[in-house]
Amino acid sequence: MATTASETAGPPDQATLDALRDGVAGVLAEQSGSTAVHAFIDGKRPLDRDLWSQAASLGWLGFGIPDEYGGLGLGARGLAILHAELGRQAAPGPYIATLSAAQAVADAGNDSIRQAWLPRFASGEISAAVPATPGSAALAWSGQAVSGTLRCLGAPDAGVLLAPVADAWVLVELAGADVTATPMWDPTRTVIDIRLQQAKPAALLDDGAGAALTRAMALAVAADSAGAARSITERTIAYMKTREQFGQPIAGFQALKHRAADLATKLAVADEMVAHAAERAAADADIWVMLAKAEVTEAAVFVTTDCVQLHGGVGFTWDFDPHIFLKRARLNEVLVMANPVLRDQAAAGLAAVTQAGRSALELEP
Amino acid sequence: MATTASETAGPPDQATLDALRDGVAGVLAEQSGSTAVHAFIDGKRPLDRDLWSQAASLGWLGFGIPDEYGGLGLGARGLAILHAELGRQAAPGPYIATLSAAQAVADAGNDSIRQAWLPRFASGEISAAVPATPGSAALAWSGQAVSGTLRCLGAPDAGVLLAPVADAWVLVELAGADVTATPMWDPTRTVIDIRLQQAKPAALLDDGAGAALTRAMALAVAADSAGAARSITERTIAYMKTREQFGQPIAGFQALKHRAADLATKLAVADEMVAHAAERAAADADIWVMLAKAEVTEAAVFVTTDCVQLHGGVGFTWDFDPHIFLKRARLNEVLVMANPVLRDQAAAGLAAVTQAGRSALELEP
Amino acid sequence: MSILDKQNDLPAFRQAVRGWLGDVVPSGWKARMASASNDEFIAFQRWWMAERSKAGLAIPHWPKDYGGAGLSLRHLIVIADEIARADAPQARMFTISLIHLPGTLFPHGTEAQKRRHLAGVAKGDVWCQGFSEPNSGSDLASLRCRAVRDGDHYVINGQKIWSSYSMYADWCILLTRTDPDAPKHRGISYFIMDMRSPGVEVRPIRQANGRSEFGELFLTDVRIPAENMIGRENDGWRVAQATLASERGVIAFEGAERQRYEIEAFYRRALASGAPWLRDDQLRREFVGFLAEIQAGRHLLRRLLEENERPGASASVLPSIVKLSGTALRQRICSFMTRIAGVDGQAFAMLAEAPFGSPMFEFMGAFTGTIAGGTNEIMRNIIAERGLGMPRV
Amino acid sequence: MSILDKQNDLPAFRQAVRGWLGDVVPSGWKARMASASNDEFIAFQRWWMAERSKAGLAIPHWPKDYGGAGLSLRHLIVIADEIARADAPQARMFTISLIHLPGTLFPHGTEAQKRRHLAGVAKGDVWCQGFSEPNSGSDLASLRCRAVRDGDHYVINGQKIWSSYSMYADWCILLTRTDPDAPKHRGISYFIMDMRSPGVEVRPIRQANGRSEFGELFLTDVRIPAENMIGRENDGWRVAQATLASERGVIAFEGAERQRYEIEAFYRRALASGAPWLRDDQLRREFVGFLAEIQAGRHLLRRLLEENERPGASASVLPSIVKLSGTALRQRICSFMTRIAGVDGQAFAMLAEAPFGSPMFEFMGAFTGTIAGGTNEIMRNIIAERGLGMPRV
Repeated sequence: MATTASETAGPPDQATLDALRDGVAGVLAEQSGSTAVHAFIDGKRPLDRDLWSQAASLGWLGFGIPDEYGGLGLGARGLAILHAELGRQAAPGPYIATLSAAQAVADAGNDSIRQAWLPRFASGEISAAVPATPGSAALAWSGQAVSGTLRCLGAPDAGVLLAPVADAWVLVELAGADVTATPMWDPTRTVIDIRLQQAKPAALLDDGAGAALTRAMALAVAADSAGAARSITERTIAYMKTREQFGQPIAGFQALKHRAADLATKLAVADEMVAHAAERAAADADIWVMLAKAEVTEAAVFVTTDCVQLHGGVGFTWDFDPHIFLKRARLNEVLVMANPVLRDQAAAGLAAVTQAGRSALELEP
Repeated sequence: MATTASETAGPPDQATLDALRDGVAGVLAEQSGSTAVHAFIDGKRPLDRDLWSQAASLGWLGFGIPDEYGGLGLGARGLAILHAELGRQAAPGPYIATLSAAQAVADAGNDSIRQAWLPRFASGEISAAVPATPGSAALAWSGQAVSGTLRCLGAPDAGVLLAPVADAWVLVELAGADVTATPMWDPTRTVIDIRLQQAKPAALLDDGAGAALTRAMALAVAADSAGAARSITERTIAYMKTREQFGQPIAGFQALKHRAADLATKLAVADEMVAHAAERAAADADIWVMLAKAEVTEAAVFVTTDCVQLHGGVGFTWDFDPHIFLKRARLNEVLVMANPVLRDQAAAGLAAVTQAGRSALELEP
Repeated sequence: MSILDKQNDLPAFRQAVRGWLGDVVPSGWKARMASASNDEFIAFQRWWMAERSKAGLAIPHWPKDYGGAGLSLRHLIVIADEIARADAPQARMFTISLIHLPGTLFPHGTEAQKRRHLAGVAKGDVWCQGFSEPNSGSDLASLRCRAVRDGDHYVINGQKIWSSYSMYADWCILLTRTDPDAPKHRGISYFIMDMRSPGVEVRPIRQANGRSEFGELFLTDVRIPAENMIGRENDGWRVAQATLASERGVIAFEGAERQRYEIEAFYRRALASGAPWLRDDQLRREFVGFLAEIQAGRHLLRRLLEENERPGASASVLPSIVKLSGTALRQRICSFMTRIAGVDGQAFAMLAEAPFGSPMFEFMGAFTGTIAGGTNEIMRNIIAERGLGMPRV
Repeated sequence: MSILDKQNDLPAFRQAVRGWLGDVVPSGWKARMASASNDEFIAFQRWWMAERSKAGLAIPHWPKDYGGAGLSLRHLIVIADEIARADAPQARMFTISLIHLPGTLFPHGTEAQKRRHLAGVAKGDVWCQGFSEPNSGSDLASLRCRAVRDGDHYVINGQKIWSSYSMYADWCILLTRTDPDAPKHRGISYFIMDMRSPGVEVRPIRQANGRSEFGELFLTDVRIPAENMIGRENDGWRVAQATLASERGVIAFEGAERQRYEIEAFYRRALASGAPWLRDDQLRREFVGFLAEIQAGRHLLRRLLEENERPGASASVLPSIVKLSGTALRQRICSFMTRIAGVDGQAFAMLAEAPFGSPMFEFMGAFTGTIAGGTNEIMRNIIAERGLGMPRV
């Protein structure tokens, strides 16, 4: 596989990444805490827009974009950290779509396309829409213009769509386009149906854009799920320490302790899957990113489901947090590609690497 | 599907079956308790032969054989009870092979074949060998004689083999045949390799024998697994009530109580799967028998595995009971047909029934 | 000739029920209810109860002395089966009225209480249950809602939660603490409370699936006549056991039968449309495994209903086993349906007419099964301690 | 030029280790060991330890003062990786000698104890651990094996169990009770016991997989010189914490690396032979899922080994998380292998040369992972209480 733009910046060191994580976490904890998210969900606060401005001004939207195009060049590892923290606070906004579209442009665009688009993504000037499942349907392509309807991940006011046509990918500006928002169970992300009629693409990218988009989305979704699952587990355990029944905090009941320990163990494994996938994001024919998306999103559904249960009665009420994370985990689970299909593709990749006489499992250089 | 011999006797009523279960359970508890089975495994007691004589004299070997051929005509429900009790005491002996072969002969043999063979099975005069996985390989058939090698469930001194040839099934007497016993992890059943060279079959049965054998074995294995799993769960809970750590019986630890409750719930469901399969054994294109075998044997592996764990250190020692039941459950799991394939066949059966405009799910008449 | 007249001929009885359902159940009621206002929901529930009443099928299992038809278990199975098969409405709003109230009053009510309140049920009285409190969920006996005697009344102050359809209820069966100094099980008294009494305030609780099936009760100086006490003062815990035991599989039975038809219809559609998951080894096997569990669960429920007719049934933990296995299975089925529905299945939708047409709604709703009516964690305690004799330490 | 001379050039060091292993590891050793007698097993283990010693790789992680080479974590990772890659023997019989003994003596031993006993390890002394008792497994601190002072000796009476390779051991690190009246953690003392002392009897315990890796110790009036006490009298519990903490992922690391090569070799064979399970959606997906977990586990183990080098590491519950996830994964992998091996996989066989050639042996053996060295139930307690701060009530 060719070296891609997101690799060229050179890997950031762990200390840099840890500091960035702390920074992102601190801002999100302050801005997108439980109260703020509930207010957003209940239509009482434009948290999505507030966060977006802040993300732009703090450079988050350029995490994965090379320096020369206005980004920080942190690569997949940096993006994984950002998405995990966004998931952790169930932050509303079109981050997965926009940051992943930027990765696809960075990886598969020629220099003039990068010049034209990456600074706009990095600055937050526009957000992107991308197909919710990039492999499933393509727009019709006349050679001049595209037509068709796509169900996309992205904000209703997305500025640009990255979408597949027959053998290539296009960027289409969305000003004035026919966009319908579909209300989703997950109140923190938006899915939109975009209907195009003879729309002229602003840019044409080769098919590598599809692979890059899928890879970036898969990693983003996996990281988001890991963060979301960890967050609601921590909140659930905190709740269990205060909730008393039978004269003691329910956190003291051994059956619940063992379940919490199993959740913590699952989270530790999920985090490593994301870390491993981020390290290998451009190698090994995407095997590990695809597996991470499949495994971690399913783990997150399991964990968030159990967190509802561990809350008892209040767990399934609107006013408590668990349902927000469960719904986020369930949307994540079906984004990008169905998990069984991802596992099949990972298996095919593994077979190819193995038949080529290589090992996909090396960790040390 | 045609009415089969095992149905004609009319269904035994629940009270009869309950009394039979109590009778079988009483004899086996006395004869095949933990000490006796350990002595058998360690080569210190011919428990298999002792039990076989007793089973013959008590009529157990005729449970599924119609009255007119020396049996009790209890049908699939009676056989399910017997096999569950044999599993419960991890009783050694070729019961699944012999009783299932008898069912196949009863269902698919003509009257003279039934006359010739069923009384011999019912009396315990001979035991049978059957392919461990009936669908996997056939003997070569010259039109006169059969040749080939088959891995079979049955005793090393089995008197007769029921085996597939191209489009039919044969009964071959085994006196003097080349039989090699394979030592198995499960010490309570024997698997033998039978090598035949130009052996003359004693009888020829149509292909229905294969379906009948598979159905009978699947039900027998499911019932055996349900009984085995229930038994070791009861023994494990009894052990947990006596084993003390941290100043209390470990049965009092809530995390272990919840696991035991989950096991009990799984067992209750497994028992109903067996009961449902036994009721429907000759109907619904075997859907339910196949599913019961797949689901119950996997449940039994889960349960027996957890029973080893719940015992702690002594759980994986030779001198305690759990490994005996775990090994029995693991052999059961792979007998008859791989569980994924059974589910596929059940799915095919379900599709056929449904496409024919019928429902496979009716319980009430 | 009414349906009940055919009770001696079970197949004819079944045909009569089926015929009646064919006539009376309006097509498209589900889609209508999915977007119904509260008023429409109530009106529809009342209409359905009235229809059942007209056909003699509102309280057919009650003794004849109290307006029932004294039907046998086998008849009830037929009715539930046919209602499920017809995908007829559930009498959700009347669950307490039809099951828990009689289950309490028959063994513990005075003759006057029975005459007065049971008669109201057939006429459409809606009852709710005031048991749980915000701080007394699994540990019900720790409840603190106070009742203080004042002349020939008791004065109630406190809070109740998880009270199904209490927003629409006429009456409430209420647990209160009358002796705060006694051991927790010994100071509880059991009342019938008129929901129109001054001081009763009900707030609906919004669930994660968007519905509000439960209410929270705020009780401030509510006066209940002393004659409305069921059983003796401070003996309410014992009376409550009858309430809690009264259900024993009846609702689960109808639910399991509904699920059977629902999943079968889903499967027929999938076959007819050549759904992709049918060609996927893993998903297809997962699905047929559910069918085996569904059948086992239906068997188990029949065993439970039969057991209920035998003496000593109340000691069995089979209801807990049924609840634990059935609600977990429901959750797994809904989760499977949600997975295979992909992104489209994540679009917000309430109840849909097609079976599992809004799997996420069903999945989110499945938590009422695993949590309400005694969490599955409490079920595990019961199974281990009462069923398996594992010690409480 | 020896291997250790290349320690400043990691790739060269790796090549040297790889070259040495290529020269020294006899082909077919696994098959030979599968049917080896006890004497052959012991001889082979001693030979392997001697070879490692010759190459300077017996105790390379120990400080130079005590005969080690003071190698860094990164070197140890390389050694373990290369040993796993070469499918070289494990130094099973020397686990206590190489890890637990130094882990105890470095912080708590006297200089004389260190000089005397650490020197023996490089020469091939086999150590075992006398901690658990039949009635003190998970609740180790309840141990009852008595040590009573008699002049300049202590006299030991009692029983120990689950003592790996104690049948072949020269020495034992032993926990005893010296003050039966003190609270249970306060009356324990820690000894070095010569296994050749009169009154020491060892009986092997037969496991369900046919092997006997553990022994039971019967101690009758065994006399231990007082100078063999590690730490102070009645302070043995604190010393034992060092023993228990000394492992912290070292053995699991090599095991995980071995498993990686084993499963990769299994997969290459399956691909080459066109194994049917590769064409089965469900089974193929299950397998690739294991690979993701294997990689995550290897990541986690590296994180643990790095953490060990940092101050305060002993407070982390990462070892428990590693054990819980790793042993459960091993069990699931072995169970998968057992399932797909069908009836043939149920034929009795011990260790086979082909990877997962006797999956049932591996499956039965996997319980030593989930049970020995602290059951996974104890790991859950630790994670919940120490890691998540959930209260002990």
